[in-house]
Amino acid sequence: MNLARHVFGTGDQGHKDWVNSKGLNFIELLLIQTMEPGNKGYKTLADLLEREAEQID
Amino acid sequence: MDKIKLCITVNGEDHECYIKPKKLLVEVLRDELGLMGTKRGCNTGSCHACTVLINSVSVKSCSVLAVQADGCEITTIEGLADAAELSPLQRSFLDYGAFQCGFCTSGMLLTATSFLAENPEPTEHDIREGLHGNICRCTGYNSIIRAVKAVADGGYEEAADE
Amino acid sequence: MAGMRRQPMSKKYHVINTPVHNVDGIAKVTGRAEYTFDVVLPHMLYGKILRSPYPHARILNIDTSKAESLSGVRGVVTGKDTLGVKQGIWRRYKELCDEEILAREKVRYIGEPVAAVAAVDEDTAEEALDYIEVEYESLPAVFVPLDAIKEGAPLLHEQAERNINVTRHIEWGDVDEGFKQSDFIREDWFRCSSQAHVCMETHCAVASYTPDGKLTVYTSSQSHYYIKVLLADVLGLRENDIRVISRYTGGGFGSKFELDSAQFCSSVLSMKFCKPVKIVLTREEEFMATKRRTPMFYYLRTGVKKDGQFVAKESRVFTEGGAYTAMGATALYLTGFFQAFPYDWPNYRFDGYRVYTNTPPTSAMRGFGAPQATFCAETQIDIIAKELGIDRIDIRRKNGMYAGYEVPGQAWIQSCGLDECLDKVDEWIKGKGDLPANNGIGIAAYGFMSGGIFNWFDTPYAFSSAVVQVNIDGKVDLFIGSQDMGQGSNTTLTMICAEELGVNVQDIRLHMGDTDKCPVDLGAWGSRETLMQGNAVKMAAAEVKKQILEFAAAKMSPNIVYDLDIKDGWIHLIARPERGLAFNDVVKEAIRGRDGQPLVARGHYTPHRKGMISPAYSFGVQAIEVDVDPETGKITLKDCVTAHDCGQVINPLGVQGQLEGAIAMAAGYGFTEDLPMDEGKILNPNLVDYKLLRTTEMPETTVVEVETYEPEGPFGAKEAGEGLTNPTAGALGNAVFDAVGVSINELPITPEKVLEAIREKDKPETNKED
Amino acid sequence: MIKDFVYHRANTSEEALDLLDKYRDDCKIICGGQSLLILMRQGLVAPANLIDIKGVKDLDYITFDPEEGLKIGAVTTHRAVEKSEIVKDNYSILIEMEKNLASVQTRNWGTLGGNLCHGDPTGDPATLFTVLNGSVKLASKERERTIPVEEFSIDFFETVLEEGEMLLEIQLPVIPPRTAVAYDKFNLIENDQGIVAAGVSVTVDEKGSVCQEARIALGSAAPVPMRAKAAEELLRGKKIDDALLDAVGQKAAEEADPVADIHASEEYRRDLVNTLTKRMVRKAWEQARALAGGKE
Repeated sequence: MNLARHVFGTGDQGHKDWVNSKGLNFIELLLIQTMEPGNKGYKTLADLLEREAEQID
Repeated sequence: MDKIKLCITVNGEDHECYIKPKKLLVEVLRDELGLMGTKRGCNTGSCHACTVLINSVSVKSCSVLAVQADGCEITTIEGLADAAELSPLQRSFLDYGAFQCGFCTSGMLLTATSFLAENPEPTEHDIREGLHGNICRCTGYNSIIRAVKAVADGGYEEAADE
Repeated sequence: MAGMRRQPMSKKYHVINTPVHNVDGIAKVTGRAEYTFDVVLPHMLYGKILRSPYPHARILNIDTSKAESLSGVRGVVTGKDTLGVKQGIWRRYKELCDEEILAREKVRYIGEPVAAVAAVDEDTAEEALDYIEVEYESLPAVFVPLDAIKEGAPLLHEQAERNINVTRHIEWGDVDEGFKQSDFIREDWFRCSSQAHVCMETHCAVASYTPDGKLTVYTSSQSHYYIKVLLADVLGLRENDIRVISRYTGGGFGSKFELDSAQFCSSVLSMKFCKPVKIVLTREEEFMATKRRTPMFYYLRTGVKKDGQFVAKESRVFTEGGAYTAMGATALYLTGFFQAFPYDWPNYRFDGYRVYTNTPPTSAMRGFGAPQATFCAETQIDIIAKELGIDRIDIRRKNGMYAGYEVPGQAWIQSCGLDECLDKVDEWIKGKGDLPANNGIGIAAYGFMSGGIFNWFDTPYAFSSAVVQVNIDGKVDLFIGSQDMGQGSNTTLTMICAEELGVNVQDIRLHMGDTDKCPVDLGAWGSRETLMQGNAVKMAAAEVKKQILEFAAAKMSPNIVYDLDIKDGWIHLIARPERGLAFNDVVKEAIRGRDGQPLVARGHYTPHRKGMISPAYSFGVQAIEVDVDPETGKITLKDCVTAHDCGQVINPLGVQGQLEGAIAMAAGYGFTEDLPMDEGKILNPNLVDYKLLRTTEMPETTVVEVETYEPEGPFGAKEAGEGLTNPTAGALGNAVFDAVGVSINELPITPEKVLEAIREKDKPETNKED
Repeated sequence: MIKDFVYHRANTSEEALDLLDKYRDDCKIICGGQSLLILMRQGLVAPANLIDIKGVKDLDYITFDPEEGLKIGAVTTHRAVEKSEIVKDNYSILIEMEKNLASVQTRNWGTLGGNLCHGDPTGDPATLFTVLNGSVKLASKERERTIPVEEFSIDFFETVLEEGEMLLEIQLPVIPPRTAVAYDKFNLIENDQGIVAAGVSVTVDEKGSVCQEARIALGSAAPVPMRAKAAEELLRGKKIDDALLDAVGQKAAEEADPVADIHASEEYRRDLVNTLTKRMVRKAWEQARALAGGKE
């Protein structure tokens, strides 16, 4: 989750591209996060990050 | 465009110069006579930073053609102190911290000087009305009002030292 | 000579917290202070800048030949004459350096510079602008963040998808759980307007390039160091080939520490023609084409317990970025951080988005995102308090920050006088008794930082440095890199030096405003000077003092159990103050003793392990009394009190001046100042239609200093200037709420809005709308 | 940037008229220049010849005659009026208005003639002079004419002044007995231009029981200062009470023809006209009755 926040927090091109390359749309996640209550954008990204992490180890 | 002759007395000194008729008084004071103490903060006669005294009444030097001041007596900030002897208002401005960046201060002091000459015993509200035109973005004015009031109340008779 | 002398004053400090004349005062009240506006150099040319009339357009071609052939015109420069460096103050992040200043391909806001002329005088230069022919291809433009972020909206910068410039997330606790536990949840939307700095001295610069490859720039700035480094980047010069000078700056308020068009264009022109070039922005340019306060669209969702205990807060903001990043990225972070101030929120979440729009860039302005945040937060707290029937002082006291509180993962509060401030304001309000009809009092609590910790500028230097030199005659030279734009740092820092070294203010000669002679300081922004430059000065002074005391001790050879101190020019045994030596005598001999070398020491300060934001925080509570005319909606400010914790007050006169100035500026933000636009064009770019408070609108002001001791600050001092801008708009709105029962969620609170709201309220059944 | 021009100084109204006649459409008159110089700086006005009448002594006067009323020379400064004893004794409302007009510095150099000729609908004098039923004396080389102030302005910054014509004098008739005049403007910043201004004059009968005659003038409520004639009509011969005040305010708001700008919408200006008119009518009515009753 914290990593997800970091990814959004910096929001630089590198992070954006990575997220998009994983089939999610960075901006859409941001909008979901902003327009709807409940922290959805971050949760989605966090899930993705976890899956990725598992794959690595 | 032909230049025309201008004779003005500034801070007691006679000056003679040749200027384009479109020159504003503030431009002549600064560019011709090098009296840089007079500032300019806008183009619309709104900020009053350029206030000087013409025949001892306060006027915006950005809203007067220099030629219209021909033959007049003009006082600028450089003329307020008598050599090293600061005027009462200058001293009270120091004591009350009635300035910060200092850019509006020349105009403020001249406005206050003519105001007190016309209203020796002003109420606080009189002072606020008298200085109403002068914009100061730093101080919020109250320290300036206090400084002027202190002089009006006689706290700064000549040679009074605090 | 050793011997008897009058008892040095026994009080704790001999300089600090005594009213001292501003060290630049005489120069300022006699009109002798030379501002950049007054600089005239031999053979100087005058420059003017041609600006885009389009909010968004491609530059197809610029023909300068006609202008150049004009008599009196020395020449014209365009983007082609520059290195085309995209610059920005967030130097650590390449993608945030997005502004060329002299645009080459594209203009992104009305007023963006496209060419600059140098001529023998201002009128000729201005006339020449009409003869520069620019061919534009107008592009679709977007002006509001909520439109700019939509799919298919015109893009300002290719790399910024959906025009999103920067995003910020701050979170602690479990917000969703927090809302579950809340008894009462309130949602509100707010709109915070823009504001112009309106420095009395407009942006201006005199650049002088000489064939030896050196560039000297006189300029009205808040940070000569930043300007020097930024200029080096865009001009392809080495940092120290550039000298930035000027002691006096005619106001800053956040508008003068980024590279501006006057500095850049005068430099480019001067390098091309090897002559001094002076550019002074007109007041209109100042309004239309310099940076401004960031407009914000805020959403707040707040959950509390029945008894008013804060449980959870979720805040989201879209900020109108304008065409470039500027300092807006910082404003975004700070508004999110200060949205939670000055309270203890167990669960907090902030999501902020800065969106590019085809409007003049928004950036730093006094308060730096905090006034917007404080307005929204404090307005909502009063609504909640009223709906729960809780006293507005109590609800703030119940949830306020306190010394020792940690803002989770963000900051540590080491000193906090908030409670006492609330008590003082409470007394003041009670003292007012019953108010007449349609009069009301509103309060707002606030806090602010004492200098930023972040280093987006990527400086390799210490954040602040100072040099103190004691000369043979006892006169002290103090060299500092910080800039006094009117806030009085020159005086404060001189006082700190005098106190530490034990001499008088008059014994100190201050050197600043010249990058060739002074050590680096990041400049006067983010309320840095008192704490950061102050610590550096104190360290340098302490070091010199040590050298002097070593010599004095050797000379007096007291019993080793005694230690020495200097007060008021008297070096003495602390335990037996009458036994001592005159400072000047000791210094004279000490310097002779070291082969004539003056006593010199350096001091520096860089915050380490102080959290994410700032080493220290000021706190306060403000109450404003207003009179509202129910038939016109007109608001009159009647009275105002501010209880303020800035740690140890250094210069009382300075603090009061800062406070009153902040009220005037922030009240303007609250109800008279605004920058309305039509298709990206500012409609009131002059001081006739842009309404500033004047003497007659300024209320009485009472200051109650609540002194605390800030361990991180010099002599316990912290910020006392910028943060004071935070509470006023909120207090003003709450006063209107108290007076006529309507709460306005949109700044500025104009009479028209108030009247409308009153009518809405008086309608038989009002259906509340967010 | 001010464009270059040829400067001509007139020392008498005679000289001024000659110069006007000579340069016709190619010249502009400057007096205090408090408004003109701003327009010239913005390039909105760029005359080839500038005729300076600031020093025309024979147009610098304030006279009062119990029959004729008040006469003010065109180049008289605002300050001179503000400080004039005869004005204070006979038209104190004029002093009130002056004290709230711009800054001391502006009033020190600016002139009444200049203010009227600028034709700015936010200008206070035109509106107040309309209430006071004033007129202006205009002259050119060929002719001289006197017209009511309310006919002087014809549009934003436009007056009836013709080529070669200039304003010489402002005339205010004696204020009739049992008549009180009230004037006020609404603004956010004291002494600033009014977002809306209203002036009212009420004359009551001997007993002070009804309103015999009334004049209502509005500033910034239309492209030019205007009379609210229908609203006036409602007052004539009536005893003024709250119901009537509401009706009068309403009527004036209907008559007004306000223009929206960044300072106020059209609707809000109408609201202000309504409120200000009501307040000024009440004020004038109460003062007038006091006069009738011999009380102060």
